[in-house]
Amino acid sequence: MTYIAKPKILHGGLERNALGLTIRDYEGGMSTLCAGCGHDSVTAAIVQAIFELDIPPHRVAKMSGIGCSSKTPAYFLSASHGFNSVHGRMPSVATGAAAANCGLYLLGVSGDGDSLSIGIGQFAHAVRRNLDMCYIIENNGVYGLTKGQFSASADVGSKAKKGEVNQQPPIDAVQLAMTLGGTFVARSFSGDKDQLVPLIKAAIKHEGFALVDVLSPCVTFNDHEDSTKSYAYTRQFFHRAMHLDYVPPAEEIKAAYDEGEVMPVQLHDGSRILLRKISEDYNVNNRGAAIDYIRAHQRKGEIVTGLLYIDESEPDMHGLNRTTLTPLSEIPYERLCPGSETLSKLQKRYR
Amino acid sequence: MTYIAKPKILHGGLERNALGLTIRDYEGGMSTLCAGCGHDSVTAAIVQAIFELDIPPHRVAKMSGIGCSSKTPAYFLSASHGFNSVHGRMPSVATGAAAANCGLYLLGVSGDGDSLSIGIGQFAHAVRRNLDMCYIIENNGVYGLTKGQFSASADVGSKAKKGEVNQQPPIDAVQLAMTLGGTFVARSFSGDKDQLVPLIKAAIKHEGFALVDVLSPCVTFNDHEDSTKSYAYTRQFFHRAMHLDYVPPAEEIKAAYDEGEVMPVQLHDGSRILLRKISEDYNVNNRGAAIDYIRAHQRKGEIVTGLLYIDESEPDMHGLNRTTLTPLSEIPYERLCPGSETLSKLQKRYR
Amino acid sequence: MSAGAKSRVNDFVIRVANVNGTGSASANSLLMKTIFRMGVPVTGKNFFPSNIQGLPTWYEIRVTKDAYLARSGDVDVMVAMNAQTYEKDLNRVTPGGVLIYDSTWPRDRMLSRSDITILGIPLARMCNEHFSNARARILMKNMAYVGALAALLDLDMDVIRNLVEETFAAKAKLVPANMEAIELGANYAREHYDCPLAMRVEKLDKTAGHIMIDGNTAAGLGCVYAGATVGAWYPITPSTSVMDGFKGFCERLRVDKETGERDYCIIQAEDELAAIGIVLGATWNGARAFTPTSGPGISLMSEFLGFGYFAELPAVVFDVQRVGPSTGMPTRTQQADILAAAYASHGDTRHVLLFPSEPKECFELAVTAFDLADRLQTPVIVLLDLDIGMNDWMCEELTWDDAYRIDRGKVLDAKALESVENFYRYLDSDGDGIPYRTYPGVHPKGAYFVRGSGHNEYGKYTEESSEYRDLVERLNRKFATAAKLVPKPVIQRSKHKTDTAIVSVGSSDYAVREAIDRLAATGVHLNYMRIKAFPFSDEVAAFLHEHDRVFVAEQNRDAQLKSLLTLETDYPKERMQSILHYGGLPMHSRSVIEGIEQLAARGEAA
Amino acid sequence: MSAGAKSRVNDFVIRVANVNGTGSASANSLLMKTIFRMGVPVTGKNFFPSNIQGLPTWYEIRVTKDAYLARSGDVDVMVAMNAQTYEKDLNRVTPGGVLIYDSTWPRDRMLSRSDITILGIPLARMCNEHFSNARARILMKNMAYVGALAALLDLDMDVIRNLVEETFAAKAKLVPANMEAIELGANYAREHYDCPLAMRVEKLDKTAGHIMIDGNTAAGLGCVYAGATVGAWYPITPSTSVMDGFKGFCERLRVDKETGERDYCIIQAEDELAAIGIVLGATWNGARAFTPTSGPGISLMSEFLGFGYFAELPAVVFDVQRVGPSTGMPTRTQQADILAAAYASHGDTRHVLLFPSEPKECFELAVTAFDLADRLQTPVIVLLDLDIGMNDWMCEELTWDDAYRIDRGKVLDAKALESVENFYRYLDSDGDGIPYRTYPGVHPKGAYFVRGSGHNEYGKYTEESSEYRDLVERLNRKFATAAKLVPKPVIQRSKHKTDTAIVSVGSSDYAVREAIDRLAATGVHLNYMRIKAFPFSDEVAAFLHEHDRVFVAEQNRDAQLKSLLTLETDYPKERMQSILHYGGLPMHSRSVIEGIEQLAARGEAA
Ligand SMILES: Cc1ncc(C[n+]2csc(CCOP(=O)(O)OP(=O)(O)O)c2C)c(N)n1
Ligand SMILES: Cc1ncc(C[n+]2csc(CCOP(=O)(O)OP(=O)(O)O)c2C)c(N)n1
Ligand code: SF4
Ligand code: SF4
Ligand SMILES: [Mg+2]
Ligand SMILES: [Mg+2]
Repeated sequence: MTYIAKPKILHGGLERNALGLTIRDYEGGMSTLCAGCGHDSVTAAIVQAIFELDIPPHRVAKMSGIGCSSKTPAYFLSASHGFNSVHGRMPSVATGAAAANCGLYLLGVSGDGDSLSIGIGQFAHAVRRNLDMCYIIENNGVYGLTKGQFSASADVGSKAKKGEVNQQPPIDAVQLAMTLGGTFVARSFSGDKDQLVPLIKAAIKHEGFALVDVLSPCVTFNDHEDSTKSYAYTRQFFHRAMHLDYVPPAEEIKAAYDEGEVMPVQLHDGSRILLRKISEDYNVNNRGAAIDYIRAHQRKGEIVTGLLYIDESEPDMHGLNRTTLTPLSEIPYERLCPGSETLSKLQKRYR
Repeated sequence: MTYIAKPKILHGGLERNALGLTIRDYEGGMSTLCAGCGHDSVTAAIVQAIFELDIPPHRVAKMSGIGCSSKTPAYFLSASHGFNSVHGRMPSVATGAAAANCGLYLLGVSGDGDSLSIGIGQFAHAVRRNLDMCYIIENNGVYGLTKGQFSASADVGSKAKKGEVNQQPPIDAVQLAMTLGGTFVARSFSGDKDQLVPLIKAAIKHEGFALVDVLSPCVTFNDHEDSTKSYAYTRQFFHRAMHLDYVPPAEEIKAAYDEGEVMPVQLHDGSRILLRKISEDYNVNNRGAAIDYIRAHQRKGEIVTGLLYIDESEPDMHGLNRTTLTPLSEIPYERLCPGSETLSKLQKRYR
Repeated sequence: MSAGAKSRVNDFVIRVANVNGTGSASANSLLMKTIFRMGVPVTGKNFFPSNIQGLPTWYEIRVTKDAYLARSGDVDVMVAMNAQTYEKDLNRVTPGGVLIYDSTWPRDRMLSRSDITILGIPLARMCNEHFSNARARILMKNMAYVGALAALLDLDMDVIRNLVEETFAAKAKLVPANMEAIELGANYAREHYDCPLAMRVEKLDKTAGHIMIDGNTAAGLGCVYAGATVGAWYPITPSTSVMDGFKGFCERLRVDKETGERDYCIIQAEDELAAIGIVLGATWNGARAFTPTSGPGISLMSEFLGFGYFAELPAVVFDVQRVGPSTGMPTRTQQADILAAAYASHGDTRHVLLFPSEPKECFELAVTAFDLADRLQTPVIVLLDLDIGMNDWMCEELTWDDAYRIDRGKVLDAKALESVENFYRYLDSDGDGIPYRTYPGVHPKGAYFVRGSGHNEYGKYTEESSEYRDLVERLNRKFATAAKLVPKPVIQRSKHKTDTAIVSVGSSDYAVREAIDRLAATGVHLNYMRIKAFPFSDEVAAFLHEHDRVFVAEQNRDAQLKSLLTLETDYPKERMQSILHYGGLPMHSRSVIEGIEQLAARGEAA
Repeated sequence: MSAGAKSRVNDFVIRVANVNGTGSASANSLLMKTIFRMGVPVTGKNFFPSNIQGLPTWYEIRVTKDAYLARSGDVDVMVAMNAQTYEKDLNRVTPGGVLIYDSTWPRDRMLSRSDITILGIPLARMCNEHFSNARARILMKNMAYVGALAALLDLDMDVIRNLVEETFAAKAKLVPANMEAIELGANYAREHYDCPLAMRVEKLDKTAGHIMIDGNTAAGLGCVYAGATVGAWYPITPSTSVMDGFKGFCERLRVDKETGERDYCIIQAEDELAAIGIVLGATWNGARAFTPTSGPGISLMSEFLGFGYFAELPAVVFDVQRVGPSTGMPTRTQQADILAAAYASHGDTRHVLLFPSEPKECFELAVTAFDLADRLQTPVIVLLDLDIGMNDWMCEELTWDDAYRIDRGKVLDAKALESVENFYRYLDSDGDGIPYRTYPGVHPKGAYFVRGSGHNEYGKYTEESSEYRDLVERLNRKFATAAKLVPKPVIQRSKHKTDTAIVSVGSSDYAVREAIDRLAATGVHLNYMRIKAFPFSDEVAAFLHEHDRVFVAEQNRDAQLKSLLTLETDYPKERMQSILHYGGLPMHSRSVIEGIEQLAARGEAA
């Protein structure tokens, strides 16, 4: 649970947010995923997070590629625009969407296959551009939709349902993003809603590329024994580097903390992330240290979760390109077309 | 210069290697690159290295993509097979070549555009498969062949010939390869032949994916002031983490070293790399430490060169796939075709 | 029973409506295999959704004494197991047909029909009463309807038992439960309805020497027999089982018992661009290599396919076609990649295509594909579709001639190179447009440089117009040679003289053949040609020219085969007319018959 | 001088042979621009290698009083600056022509010709004596040959001086040196040879109201005027200068003077797949976006192009064609991506194409492309080629009608959405096959889901055959609408009645027009149609049907335009014959004339 005051219950049942909307208004179509699929929990967390952020659904653009994970945008925020692109190429579409309209919240949902195999190039370059979006990888170590082949995030020694053992080293989206200069890098677990919801909120509010790598077990093809991406295994080995809460702008921090126990991180819009019980040897603003910390726990077989690295100082893609603050899609044509006189002046050098 | 005994001069001019071949036998067609292009120095180093390794030219397969750098295989080893593939896709072609014949030496030459933009996905997965090849990136921070656009390795603040300043963080092939589990990661400078030649030798002998990221200035589009990939800048800021020599199998180490001054690394075929004057705070077998070391110097604006990380213990692609030691391309058809009897047996379950 | 009804013995269609992920697959194949083992020709089509669990799925089994293996268009016996689609399924039954439903729950009175027989069987209730374990209850419901059908259709219980025992050979303890479930259904049916129905199965001997197999598995097996050693792929429905097949057979046949070493290398690539790159690298280096994919993969491979054409590297690509454009309907069938495959890539590029029509041909043409790719030194694309690739087809047993030797084409080995003065990679010394190649590392004289940029016949880089023209004109000569080497079309002539013909390709074959027979019965006689390959051998144009009018039946919107015939033969396009079926379910004979009747009618009118 | 010689005034071809990277470009454009400013129509073609420095390069300037802007096929004045290619260049001169060489070094006596005039000028020596700086010596050699030609061809020295001053406006101190070099060459020529030659330039007034510009720059400018705000690209020759142009104009016209904020966003993508993805994301989100590329890029974009077609998203792609297949010859020209572009991607996919024939049309059709993409909600591919894109063409000045308003197509804004009951993305309410769209974030009612998988007219996911058929049949209706909206072909009728016509496209236009005139002089009369767009408007087939015989002239091996006409019109293919020019250098009128004469001859024979 979070430390911020929950919206009060209005008379007549369902909780309403600042926009007077209920959580129903943030839900989507009926999921066609397998019963128990981790992705459905992530869907629930997304619904919760955006409802609590008081964002009008139609101001959110849902982006995805292809895969079971990439289907989920159909299962949340039916009132939002959705873009189910081709396999592994969502980051480029999101890049274009961001370029055209800097005013929308971009929420990307992808899979480990979609982002780390066919899509790794676009993923890497979206990170590099510091594209302003929340990018969630629903990571299950397999290609669910094509029936369970190993993905690039499968761990060495992990066993497939049919018995095959993976030998290739995994690609860790978190360490990859760190190396590529990612400005917001987080990991979580579909079964840890307390952590996931505030993380997604912070990721959405972060101005730049916010990666949330969510371990999200595939009950049908990768939830058996000897799988390192099963519910059981993940529950046993995931290690919260911290507890965290998201505190919206205006809101003052209610609870009292002892010095040092809490580390607040300020986001662009004034909202804050409160990191609590953070292991003292951890520094969320130090890339190198973060990488070390993750690797150290990795050697112990532990999966560190939480907000692992954040840097609010780097400019996002628009900052890098110095584009105007008006969404390009809203600039009137008159302002864009130089007109006949200029045209004839322009041609002097060609005469 | 290296510490190993040079092949003796034969009467009648040119030095000959163990195969009785002269360096001429390892040269290629006339370069059509710009006079002074760093790539031509790398070409020279490759010729030197393979000549000294006594490898029969036709046992080497030269692989490349598209770019000025990717043209260079035409300028060395004319007696070798060459494969100039499409832009950014050489790693996959090399993967197939390796699968078909584990007996050849694969030597890949690519550019920063070829490997870090369009080709980053294939590059990443070749590293992950620990494909047994020597992979050289001729890194100049620009797209030379298309006339000087920034590449993904361009540093923040580096200025283009036309004056534009790069704002996007660079992708460092070395750190990327480290993060992806690369087993041989090195960086060098086209102007440092003493270091480059033994590095290439070691890379060729390493059983697995050996990355050599070579800073190789583009005199035409990126050698001006305010470029961080110019000869001047690189000369000023490159920092040798060590001196190194390559010692072929059989050969015993001539020179005497003081304890600690030298660190020998043994390769699969018994040959050794001798790391000398290595800064004591550096451990070439520790991934995390290596990354730290590189980042630390990076913050000081220094470019660390040398063999930065090596791990001879990981199996290469064939090891991972347990393919037979006979090159697949040489297995007689009779051994591959199960024949009619088996076919009829096989069909039992379909009756 | 009316005579009409009688005539339905061994000639009707069963459709089972279910929910995917409930294990109905094994029940349905048990049903089909039983009929097959009773010697009655049968075919099964699976209509499944593009997800893993919980959505409607249908399985259609046609019992066809005349071995018409396409769909008929009818549904004579509907097993409505999915409440969600009940209404739709009810309406789908052909008048005179039968609908079987799970009467555990009362069905909506509104939903009824007077022109069909509706039989209720309390499958869920019986299983819930009989079995304790929850999962078992779900699975056994499927076995129970198999039992009910066994009784209603008069299936041979011994055959069923044997099959169940084979299926669970590994876990024998499951046999009793499954048989009990079957008995439950059978007994209930016998007790409450007079069995068998008019539509029933009678033993025949028409399936001897045949097997039931899917085309992807057969293609994978073909790759093994062709001596392919490198397989690269990126998973995509409906092509995935080609590699699964290859892998499975290799694990059985290509692994050294002692060392566990493998005489093959399968690489799951990071995407399709890499998969085809791996194949080209492997063939260049002397191995036989292939990649299975589907529509989107072909689009992604097109740059590399153009490279293969221009640099002249062998490659075998299996395109198991699904419904396009774009992601389209991944679990539905179509023949809409024909043009994309024939001309894949920018510039003046063209590729050799093969079109198997059923699993046996998938096996055979797989082998042919590797021979042609090596002989012609160019990519060969084998176009299957989801229907051939993923459905179980009855076909003749696969056979192999041990005398057969593969054709690696014009390759100079070390000995040959020793004896030649110089080796020039792209020299057309034989006039057939096919130059000689070498494998890397074999001999110093064999070295050459592969590139996708301009090169002359000596393999050197060039930007000379004349040398470029020589090169691309030779590639045309090579393509002319290809037309001589590829499999000829399959031609069937009507006993009656006719100036009208029909042409089809791939999985449209059986529907067309059945239509031809049925039309013949009505006095409409058609000659028939099934295209097996592109470029077209002379026989193709020759056949067309024998006719004043040609119908082209295919499964796409844009008449892609007709387009290819228009562009690549000199037969007047005005004389060709299309019969197009492109909804995503396999073409059935009725759509062909109706198509021809309509066109014929218009034809007369005109 | 002979009468024949006289007639060469303002009508001849100069070719300068040089080494790239030696700064000859500016000298050659100075030469061309001078002639242009003297009022004489002129055209320049650059034949450069695919490297950066040190390889042979040629620049061809045609002086053409009749404004025949294609190549003629002749070389009347050769300036042989490259010893490496001297022999080839010598042989290339048309009998009666002139060759100028650098006599600093004695030329090989063996290499001579009696049928041409050979003039030596010690360019290097003069420059070495006159200039100290090494780089200057190289550059000034080029200016020196400009001077020599100025004297020999009687060019206006004042015009030259003005141009030099304009060129070095920024670094004025370079002017004297350049003028000195020019004088050096001019004086030497005047002193040693009687100037001017028979082939010379005489002032005319035929270039007023015209400019000299390359098609890529014009296209880039068109994007600015079309209101494009997002440009994504991956560099590739010969398309790079489209984005360079757009960028340059935006920096001048779209940057806020105070804040430095930009009304545009140019993204250098990591590859072409990303570039087209960015464009689709941007247009979906309400911006006008485009990407320039070339052959290999089209191959890589094909998966996404199919997505754009099926999900119905606007996109503008400029394909500046180069020689294929594969990497081919990146610095040579061809029209060989026509089929690849028209049917890019797997499945039943087709795209709208536009074919500008010269820079002015590049500017105009760029704007048209954005309007069509928005109106039709589909990708529009504008096919230029290296010749149009990278060479300087003389064309009419670009004009702009300030009354013009762009067409964003059927977009429901917040107000419209407010008033509708429900919004359904793919409903064909107008019967033209074009549904209504919305921009994300504009209004809650506007939300919908874009996908490349099966969807119904309400925008919901479907695997229903009937809904799928409805969708792809509507897409066909939309394409029929497109045929009505795209630019009509340009038709030119002969004054004489004729049953024979010629058809061409893009940069083949001028060569064909010149051929038509010259053939008319010999009594062969042809009507002419230049295709400007695909799908074909009714006028295309109508024109074809007016003729018994149609020649199709294009620059590729496989007759791709003819193929498209064969597939997409009902004109009998038997009546079309190809004239193909595909060596990589721009088509010249002679190849068309010879082609027609040969076919005609055969025609009579037949
Ligand atoms: C170009 C292309 N190649 C292959 C596919 C087939 N495909 C669909 S989803 C998928 C992998 C999905 O894996 P992941 O992204 O991890 O999603 P998950 O299903 O595991 O959630 C593949 C290979 C495709 N749709 N398009
Ligand atoms: C598919 C494709 N896109 C674009 C190009 C154009 N192109 C050729 S080389 C190159 C970049 C080369 O840069 P790099 O790899 O750094 O090599 P360098 O020339 O700098 O050595 C590009 C974009 C191409 N040949 N193919
Ligand atoms: S297959 Fe796996 S990933 Fe896909 S829906 Fe089922 S459980 Fe989830
Ligand atoms: S352009 Fe740059 S990279 Fe290319 S050859 Fe010249 S100097 Fe080398
Ligand atoms: Mg996954
Ligand atoms: Mg570079």
